[in-house]
Amino acid sequence: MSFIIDYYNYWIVVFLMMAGFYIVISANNLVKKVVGLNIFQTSVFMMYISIGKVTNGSAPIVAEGITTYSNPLPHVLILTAIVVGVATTAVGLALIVRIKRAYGTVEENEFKDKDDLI
Amino acid sequence: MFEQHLLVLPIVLPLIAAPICILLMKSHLAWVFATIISGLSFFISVDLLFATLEQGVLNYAVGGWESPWGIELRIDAASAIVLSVVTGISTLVLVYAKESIAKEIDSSRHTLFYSAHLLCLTGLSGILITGDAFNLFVFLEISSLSTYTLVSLASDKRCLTAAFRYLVMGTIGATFILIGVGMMYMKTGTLNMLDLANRIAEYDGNRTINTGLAFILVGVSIKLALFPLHMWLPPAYTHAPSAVSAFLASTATKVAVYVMIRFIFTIYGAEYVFFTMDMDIILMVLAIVAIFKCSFMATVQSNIKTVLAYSSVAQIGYMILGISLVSSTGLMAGLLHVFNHALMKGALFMAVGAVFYRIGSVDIKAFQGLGKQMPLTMAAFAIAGLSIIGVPLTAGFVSKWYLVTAAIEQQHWIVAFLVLIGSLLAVVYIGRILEAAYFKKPSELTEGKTIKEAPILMLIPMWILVIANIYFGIDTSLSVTAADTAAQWLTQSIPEPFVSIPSVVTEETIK
Amino acid sequence: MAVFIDLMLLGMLAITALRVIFLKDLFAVVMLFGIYSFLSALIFVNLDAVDVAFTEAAVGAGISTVLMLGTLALTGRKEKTNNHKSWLPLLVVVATGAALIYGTLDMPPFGDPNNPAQQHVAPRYIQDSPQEVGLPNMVTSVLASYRGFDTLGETAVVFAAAIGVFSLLGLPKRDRAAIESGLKSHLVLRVVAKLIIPLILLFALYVQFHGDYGPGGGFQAGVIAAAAIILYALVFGLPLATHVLQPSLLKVLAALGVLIYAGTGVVSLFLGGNFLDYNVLASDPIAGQHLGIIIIELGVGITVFAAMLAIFYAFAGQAERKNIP
Amino acid sequence: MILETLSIIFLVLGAFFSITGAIGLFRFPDFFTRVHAASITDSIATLLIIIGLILRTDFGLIAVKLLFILIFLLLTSPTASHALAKSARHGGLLTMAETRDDKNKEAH
Repeated sequence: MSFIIDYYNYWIVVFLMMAGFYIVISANNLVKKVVGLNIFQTSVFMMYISIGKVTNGSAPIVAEGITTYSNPLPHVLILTAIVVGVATTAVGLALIVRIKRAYGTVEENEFKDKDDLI
Repeated sequence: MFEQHLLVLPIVLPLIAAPICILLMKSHLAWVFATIISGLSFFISVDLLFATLEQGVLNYAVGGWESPWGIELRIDAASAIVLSVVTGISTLVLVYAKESIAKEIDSSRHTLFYSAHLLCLTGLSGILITGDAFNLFVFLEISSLSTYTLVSLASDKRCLTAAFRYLVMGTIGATFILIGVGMMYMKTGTLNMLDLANRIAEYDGNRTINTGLAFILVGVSIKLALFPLHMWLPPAYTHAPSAVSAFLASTATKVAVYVMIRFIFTIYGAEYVFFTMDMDIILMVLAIVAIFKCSFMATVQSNIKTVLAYSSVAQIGYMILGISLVSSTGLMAGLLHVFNHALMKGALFMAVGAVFYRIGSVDIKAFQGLGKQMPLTMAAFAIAGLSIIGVPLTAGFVSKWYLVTAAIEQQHWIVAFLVLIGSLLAVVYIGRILEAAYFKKPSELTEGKTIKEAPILMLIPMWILVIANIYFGIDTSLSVTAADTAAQWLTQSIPEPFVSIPSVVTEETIK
Repeated sequence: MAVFIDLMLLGMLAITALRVIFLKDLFAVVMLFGIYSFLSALIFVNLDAVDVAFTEAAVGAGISTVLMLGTLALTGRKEKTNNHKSWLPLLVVVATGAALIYGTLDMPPFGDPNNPAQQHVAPRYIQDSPQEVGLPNMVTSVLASYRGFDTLGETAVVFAAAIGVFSLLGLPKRDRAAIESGLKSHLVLRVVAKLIIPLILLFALYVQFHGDYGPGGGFQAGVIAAAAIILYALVFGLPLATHVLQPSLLKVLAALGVLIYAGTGVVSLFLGGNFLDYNVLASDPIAGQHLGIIIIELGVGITVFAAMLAIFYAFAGQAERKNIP
Repeated sequence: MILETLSIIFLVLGAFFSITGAIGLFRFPDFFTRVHAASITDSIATLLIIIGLILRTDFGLIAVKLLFILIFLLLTSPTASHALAKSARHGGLLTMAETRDDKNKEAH
């Protein structure tokens, strides 16, 4: 039982990661791929934040009467990673807009066929 | 007064220059500025290379916070070699880029090109210099993000799909690395590479550490296009602008190889990765398959840039093969090939770019009869091509020689044989192009037209690389010493009997 | 109780993620992603990561969703059904997931204060940073000072994304003739927007300068300020917004923010410290740290604001061009 | 103690309205009735919950912050519902009664 309480968080997060990962590699529509990428990354962020959690801890901002703080380092790392994620999303979506204009479709198998024709 | 700060400059100089490039507005101003900054970084890198050869490791505490609390920059011979390659090639490519991108990229985007190029340089230098695992991820993303932009700048619409595929694969790779770093942090509580190495050594066969290693290796393998995760590379290199292909082919994957070396040898320790986890066998098999499969793919393509791209994947196979031999000679051969391959692939892609500049096509048909019409360009292509094959007196020969030596040292006779066979495939795909250029009549693409030699600004960097190919093929003292120092330094962690040169060590004694 | 809430939220996340896999309506997929992002922000709050939650809510549920919707407006909202389903992706995912689960088996227990992650580097940040750096918010101390180099890289990433989007989509031109567009018929919307946009900007300034004491900082402030202008552009039309804040100005601002940040590092070099060593910026180290952090947070805020807004302009400009026949 | 009880009453009421709103969102037949249900969650439920929370603070800075949130929500959420409904109307969506009338006309 304690085994489950120790790890349930990580297991669900792994499931979420894999759901996102599946969307990325299976989706044919590019927008959906980008959504999947975001879900994948957000779930990885959850794993990091779980690492930093201390039971009965509090947010790492100095306050009176609080002695246990959660670990601020994963928070910092993930702040950076979130920014990196949105930057990637923006470039990816801009590429999709251009692909739509050039090929008239955002379905991967359709423009693959068109690529082969050239 | 900046001597102690030299370490941070190859990252900060291009980082500051990139936004200034945007503010400069004028294309040629941005060009001059970017080239000067890149050249400056190159001189600093060479200076650092000599410093590391003399003093071993240099480190620097960013923000004045000592490690592991702050971010530490560390450079040893291995990173200094790759750093010199990256900054050097970047400078040459920038010189080359002026004429090349004038033809291939819309003029309103020139400043953006230079800015993205400098950001990419920032990222690559950052990866090489940093001594912090998470910081490495951040710089990896700077370089990747600017790379996607650079690839998508070409006028051919297929560059867009290539860039998108690259983006998806690259982000998956980066996220895998992020997962791996997270798992290491979870067990050790630190992100500094040396500190990680010390603390990981305490765990033996821990499942979380093992998984972390696996995820990092897969993530880095995507970034370095190790077979079978290389599918993003051929389209990206084929459809990117010529200057970008030349830059990426000779730097981006090399830096990824460096990251793999860093994680295997410095952080996890060769003993753990190779003897506990048996990664050497997996890497060796993948490397050999990559050499054969992709060399073969290169022989059947008609687009010359695709040929070179597949050839790149095959050459990466040689580098990984060097790593997987688990000896200081093998690692040295791998590092040497990183250095030499950058010289040859840079020259080859520049030559192809020059052909595209004059003819507007990179199909093998466009090359027919070019030996007479563009003699200097084709001569450069021929010499660099011979170097890829591994003909004596070229740089390519030196690294293959050491690779074969290393394989024989470890009693891997078959591997040594396969390396030689692999070179024969290179003869086929380079030979095809040379045959077209020198022995065939001009095709309908070029027939009856007078084709001028490439502009001088494109020829100079191309020939500098070609001469470097010959120079480092004859006088190997600098490159071999550097690679050897780096390899000795990195393989310290391998137990003594396996590092030294004796050829009596067999597979059985290792186990 | 915390465990219960945690489980509840994780369950909702799982349902959302599964729904995204099977839905074909991309509009719904994107909205579900916004929900996913928001739920994960709640999880972050529950796990004490308030700064991260703030950012995730502003970025994931805010900017990312807006950009995705903008893309959908240009590419269509229906996913085509794909007949040939292959088993390979599922196989890869199951293998990867199995590897991860295998990895969790030796993980330190969730929430245990004796975990290695809580032992080695972190205690210094928690115990000493209020004295060494002088800020109550440890996340800001670590972000801006101990790991300031990461944050410089993060700013560069945002700048790189802006360059990427500029080069792919270009920026909309200022167009005086089209100024009278926007949601003209929505009187209520226009009045309320006029009321709250200044409030949002004020809040952005608060987040910017209060980041040392509470959750927030340059990045969140930049995103919120950009959101205010995005709202303005949505309600009053892109041409009017570009008239107020010109795209070329944003380009300059985005570059300027990076220069402010990196410049602070260079100044500290000239004053005799290491790169980004704020101690040398003032005679008193704590005052120097404080000054340095305020300046670099400003740099981050400016770049993020300008880059996010410019990226939105680029997408909106495309949509506008599509609507004009 | 009284404050505590009051706060609980407000919170429970707020939760009740949230749930009714959510049920309504699923059960109501057409767009406009659904918007109506959703806007109940937006306005009255949040209002009650925030009041309930304010009663639990010591009426210091946190209470002021909650008050700000309340004012902000009272400005934005009705506007959002209004804009949503109005756009639907502009887009040509009919209420249930109107659709019925249309059908009747066609039938005759």
